[in-house]
Amino acid sequence: QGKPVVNLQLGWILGGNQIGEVCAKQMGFYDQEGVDLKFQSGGPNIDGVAVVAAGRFEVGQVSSSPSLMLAASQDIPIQCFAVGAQQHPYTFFSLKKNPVREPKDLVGKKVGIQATGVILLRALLAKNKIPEKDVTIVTIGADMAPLLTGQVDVVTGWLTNTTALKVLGPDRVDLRLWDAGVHLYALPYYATTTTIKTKADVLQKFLRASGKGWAYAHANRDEAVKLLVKEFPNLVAADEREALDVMLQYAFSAKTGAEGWGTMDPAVWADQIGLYAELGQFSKRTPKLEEVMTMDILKATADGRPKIG
Amino acid sequence: MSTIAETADLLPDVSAAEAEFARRKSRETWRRRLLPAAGILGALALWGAAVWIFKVPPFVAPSPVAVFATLTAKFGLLMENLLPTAIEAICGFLLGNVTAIVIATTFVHKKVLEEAFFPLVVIINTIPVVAKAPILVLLLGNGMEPKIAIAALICFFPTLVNMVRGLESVNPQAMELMRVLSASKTEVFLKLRLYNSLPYLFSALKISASTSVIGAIVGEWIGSTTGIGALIIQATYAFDSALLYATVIVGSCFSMLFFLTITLAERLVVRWQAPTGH
Amino acid sequence: MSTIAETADLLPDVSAAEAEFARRKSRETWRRRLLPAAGILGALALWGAAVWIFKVPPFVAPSPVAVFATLTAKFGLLMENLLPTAIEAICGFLLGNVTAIVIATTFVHKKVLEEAFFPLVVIINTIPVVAKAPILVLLLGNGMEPKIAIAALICFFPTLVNMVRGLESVNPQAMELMRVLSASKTEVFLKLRLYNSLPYLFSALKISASTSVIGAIVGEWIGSTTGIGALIIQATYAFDSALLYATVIVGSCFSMLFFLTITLAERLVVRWQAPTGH
Amino acid sequence: MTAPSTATSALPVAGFPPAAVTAAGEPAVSCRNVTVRFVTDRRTVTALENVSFSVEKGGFLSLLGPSGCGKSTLLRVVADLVSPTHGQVNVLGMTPQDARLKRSLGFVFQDAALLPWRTALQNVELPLEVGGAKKLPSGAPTPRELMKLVGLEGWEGSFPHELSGGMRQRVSIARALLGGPRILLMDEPFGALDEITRDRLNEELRRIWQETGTTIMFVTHSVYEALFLGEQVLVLAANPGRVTELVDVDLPRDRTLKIRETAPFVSIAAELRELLGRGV
Amino acid sequence: MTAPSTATSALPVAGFPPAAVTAAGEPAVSCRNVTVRFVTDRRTVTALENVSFSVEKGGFLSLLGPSGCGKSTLLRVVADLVSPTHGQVNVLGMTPQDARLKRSLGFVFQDAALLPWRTALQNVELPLEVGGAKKLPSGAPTPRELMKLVGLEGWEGSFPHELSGGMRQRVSIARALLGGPRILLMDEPFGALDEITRDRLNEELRRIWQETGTTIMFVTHSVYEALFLGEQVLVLAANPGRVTELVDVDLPRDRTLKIRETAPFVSIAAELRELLGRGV
Ligand SMILES: Nc1ncnc2c1ncn2[C@@H]1O[C@H](COP(=O)(O)OP(=O)(O)OP(=O)(O)O)[C@@H](O)[C@H]1O
Ligand SMILES: Nc1ncnc2c1ncn2[C@@H]1O[C@H](COP(=O)(O)OP(=O)(O)OP(=O)(O)O)[C@@H](O)[C@H]1O
Ligand SMILES: Cc1ncc(C[n+]2csc(CCO)c2C)c(N)n1
Ligand SMILES: [Mg+2]
Ligand SMILES: [Mg+2]
Repeated sequence: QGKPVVNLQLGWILGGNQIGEVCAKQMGFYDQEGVDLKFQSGGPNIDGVAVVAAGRFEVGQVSSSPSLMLAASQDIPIQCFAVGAQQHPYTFFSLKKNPVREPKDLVGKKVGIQATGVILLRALLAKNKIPEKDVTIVTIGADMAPLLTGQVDVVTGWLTNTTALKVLGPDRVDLRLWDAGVHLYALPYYATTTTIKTKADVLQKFLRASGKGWAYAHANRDEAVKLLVKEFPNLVAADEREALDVMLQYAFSAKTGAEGWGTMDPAVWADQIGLYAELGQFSKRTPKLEEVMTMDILKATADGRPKIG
Repeated sequence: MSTIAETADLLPDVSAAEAEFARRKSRETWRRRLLPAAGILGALALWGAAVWIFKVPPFVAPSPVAVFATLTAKFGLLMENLLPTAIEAICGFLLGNVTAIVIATTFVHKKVLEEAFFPLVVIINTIPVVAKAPILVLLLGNGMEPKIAIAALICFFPTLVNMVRGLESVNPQAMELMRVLSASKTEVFLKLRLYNSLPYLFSALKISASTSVIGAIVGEWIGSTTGIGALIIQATYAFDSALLYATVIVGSCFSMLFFLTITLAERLVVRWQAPTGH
Repeated sequence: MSTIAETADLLPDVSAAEAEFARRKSRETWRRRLLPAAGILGALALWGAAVWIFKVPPFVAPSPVAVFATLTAKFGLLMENLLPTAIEAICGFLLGNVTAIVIATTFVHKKVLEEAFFPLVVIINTIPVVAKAPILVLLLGNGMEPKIAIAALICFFPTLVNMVRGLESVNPQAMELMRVLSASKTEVFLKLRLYNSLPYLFSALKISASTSVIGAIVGEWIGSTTGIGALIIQATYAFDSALLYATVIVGSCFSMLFFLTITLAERLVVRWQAPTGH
Repeated sequence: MTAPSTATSALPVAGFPPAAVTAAGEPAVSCRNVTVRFVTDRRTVTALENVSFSVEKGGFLSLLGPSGCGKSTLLRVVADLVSPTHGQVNVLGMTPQDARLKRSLGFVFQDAALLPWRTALQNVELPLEVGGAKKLPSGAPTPRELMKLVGLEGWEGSFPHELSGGMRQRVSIARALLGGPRILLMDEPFGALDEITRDRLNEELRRIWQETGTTIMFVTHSVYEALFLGEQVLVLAANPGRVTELVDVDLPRDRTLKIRETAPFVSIAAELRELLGRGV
Repeated sequence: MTAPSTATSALPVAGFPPAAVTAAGEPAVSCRNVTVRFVTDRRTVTALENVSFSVEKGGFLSLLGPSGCGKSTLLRVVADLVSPTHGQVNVLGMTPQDARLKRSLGFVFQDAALLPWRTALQNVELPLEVGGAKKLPSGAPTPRELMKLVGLEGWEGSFPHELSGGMRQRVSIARALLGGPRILLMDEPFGALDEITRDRLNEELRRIWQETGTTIMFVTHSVYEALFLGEQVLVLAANPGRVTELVDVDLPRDRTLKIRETAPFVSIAAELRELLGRGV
């Protein structure tokens, strides 16, 4: 066929977070743009950054934006060129009987959090001027049971992960990281600087088609879930349908209404970099903004991306 | 003593002894079939009782009833996901064990290599999958290959250790016999060492049968959308404990079948040993 | 033949033979010390060469030089993190192996139990850590205990399989001797089976020495702030490949030391075997 | 010292049980119609067919017969190592199992059956560490004395693989003698020994038997040995293993090796040869 | 059939190499000042000290000596299984190693050394599967014929653990005879056999030796056997293992078992006994 293949290396297994791409693929949007998309799954034991950076696959997506800042700080030549979620859905969950509704409620609480999430909590505390010693941090695995069994008062997770949240029941209290003043992106797309320079057209085609896919999912939610489950039969349609509504609230915002799906704000990035630098997260050096992200692809596709918000 | 009378006397007796032997054998076969089932049922009962008595909430451990319901409801899905994992486990099992046997053979024939490289093998064996993952994906891509490689790596070490021991611990008498017959190293290997190593090898294979499945599952965590491993991640992060348990049980049952196959193979291959113990 | 002349003739000769024996022994000891070092240096050189020739970028695999720099620069940090992992690995090793030995003993003495429960053990062995984690954390909390439990679980199976075989495969002659002496089961166990199982046991312990460290590392992934496992997650998350490799190397070297300790222990315990092979 | 010369001192024998006080003629071992069949997947071997005999308390029965006629099997039946397919076995008025559990038996196996991880001396000491009786009767020969008896003084610390075939066999004899078993089952114990050691041990065994009243069943291929030692000789034939004849040895109780050249000895020997030749 | 009677037919012997055509008296095996010491962590044993002797091609040397005097060790030196600490060994004009590599040797070990995973017949066939010569010389006795020779017809399919001690030993004899080795080293091969089987195999061995010109070194504890079979008898003494005397056996070349009752036989036997007694 001769169509360039775009391998999308995920940071996690394929799921509802990629519903737009799945729709685009199934609806033939990539074909129309003249590219061929292949999903490359990630998982707990691999985030895919090294694989993309080494040039094996063209495009990558990780769960959260800090990964890309940290990668850039280690001289890994990748840049973010779009984001899938305008706000990070990372959330601190507690129960009504011992609620954490705003940052100051964290004082005196036991927070169960993954080793890699600890920095997010520390960022939150720093932003809200709460001394770290006032909060007990318990590193736990990917598991919410400790909250229910009373081992901790707070656990963390993604608000989009509606299936998991059902376990917590109706008494759940949410405190979003974003609302607590820590502004991170979720599901950022990245590629190597070389790819961004030399294969900008392919990335543009990818981004335009993906945007169409997300617009399709926004407009045809039941259809979209059907397509998702067809692509990936392990998923449960009902759960995904529920999750989709939440996910779309993150994929589209006022900003996407103006600038189109996938857009991002350099200021938010600069803010993130500053916050991480402050917290001493860059062991090697603080990356420059232009090393972490580029608006080039977004600008070039400004007209081709759906403006929903 | 007249031989004719004796023979007449003797014949039914021999067949009686043989009948008794056959009866004992079939009784044993049945025992070997029923007891494991009993053990598993007992464990299930224990699990159910524990969940019921201690009112264990489903997010800690679901009840066997819920798991069974999921097992039947999603049977097709589970089997679809078992297939790739089973292929990876079996290929990894074969690859890992064959490599281990080859390297053990080399080590036994060139002691210097063993002394130089065994510690290195130990080091390599302890490298966690996360550290190897990028290299594996870069070299082998994102298909079944890296999963097979991980399953093979995890099988490799126990077989190597056991096999080196099995090949080395030959009876000195038999070794002298081979020497007198001026047997080549290959012949000593094929006619003596290999047979001698069989008990060790089968122990290792039994271990591998179980660990290769784990290897395939862990391998799927470096990137896979299908397979028991992928389903486990999905169920874990969706906190679908019934599905998680059902998936784990499917994987475990497969590895048990694998184990039983090895046990059976051993019984077919090793036919010469005098029964021991009373 | 006069005995006096002969004795005079003979004495230097015996001491010469003994001196030769001592010389050979010390040469062997040195070989055993130097060869592994040579093997490891060779592997390091190979790694360095591969990185240099193929211009492997550091995020795929750092050069040994960079890793060595990190190793020395962060030596204190690495050692601090090794300590909890080492404790978990060793405790897990002890717990897992002792349990395996005890269960193997039970199985050997009560065949029915073996037949009923071995498949169950296989099933349990294949349950991935993620599925066991909630229960372990609930039962054992968030300290070292669940990590030790995971390390123990991972050691358990190979030792069980090998140990059952070692305890069962006693020489039928020796078994008859014990029977004639009306030895109790305990005595048969202590005086015969245990010794007979030593080669199998030490094989299993060698495997365990390596896997218990993996177990501790994997255990730390269910939630820990210190330890090799925690450091690995941290280094992976921060894309600090030099630190990741340095951490992995520290863990691997520890497991190699552990392995060598077992090898040494074996050499001290098993002194009676006729040297085999030529 | 290796073999025969030095260790000639008579041993204390106090440890052995006193000579049978029960009515002479009461059987220590008796078998009635014992049949043993080994069934495997491929074939059925009748190792013993309808074998009956008895040995009185304090008796000495030699077993003679062609290779494969079931001599070892017969000793194993008595020692409760093989259960007969048919027939009754009685040992010291008990079942073989009870007799075994009461540690009434000493067994010298056809191959030495030494534990490779124990030194020669530790192998001899094994019976003191297992089973019921963990202490030697006072005055009984100690392991070291028995090592000396079998001509292995100085080899106590050697491991089995460092010993010659005959030395291993002697270790196993010393082990069987330890503690003075009431019944001694010996399966070609002197087969790998040179004539001089063998003659000396023949005399020692005869002396021990006389002084202690131990009942002995002794498998040998040597007609001379069978005759010199035994009060009775059970001649077996092969295929299937069966009794040809039980021959009473009408020789004086006090025997020296010289007896082998006397006329009655030679004539019984010839008779035994005849029986052995016929039995096939 | 188990033991002696049936398999009396003489064997074809074409497979054995022709009787030595070289000048009679040329040595097939010669040892000069051979000393063997076993050093362990605990002690040093001198198994052989300054042993010199030679066996001419087509010769038959019996070895006699007390248990532990180094007979097995001497055979192992000749077979290149043990390297002497001192001294020269020459086998068929070569080093023992070359002789071994040329498959000139047959060895009957003191313990049968059968492979437990092979049936009796497969054990006998082993030499055909390993080493250089993988085909029997035409007309040479086949494994089955050798099984018959040692009286084990019908037991071909049995595994070693299903055989009696003597049967196992006979399997190992059959194995050593396969292919007609130029030098046959036999370490107490008939030790566990009954007299009748033993006598028959003695005669068979003597016949094979005469017809084929094989050189034989034969360890035994029986003075009779040593004398009936050997053209020479090497008497060894123990501690350290050393040569007491090399006795030439002045008996006719054609011998039947009857010869054991002749005067010259009895007188040499007495001489040997004397030497054995003195050597200690
Ligand atoms: N591997 C070994 N290590 C140490 N000592 C040994 C070894 N092999 C043999 N010996 C010693 O060498 C001596 C001679 O042994 P060898 O087996 O040759 O005796 P032998 O004449 O065959 O005796 P037997 O008639 O009892 O078989 C013995 O004292 C024995 O202890
Ligand atoms: N475990 C077994 N399985 C099958 N057959 C056996 C077993 N043990 C012994 N036999 C058979 O039983 C018969 C008698 O064996 P046994 O060992 O009692 O003979 P034996 O008289 O001691 O012979 P030898 O003098 O050669 O030692 C033999 O034919 C042997 O093949
Ligand atoms: C879509 C998605 N991606 C990653 C994770 C795993 N995870 C949970 S918390 C966390 C660290 C915080 O960013 C990570 C990586 C998930 N559960 N869902
Ligand atoms: Mg026998
Ligand atoms: Mg010997």
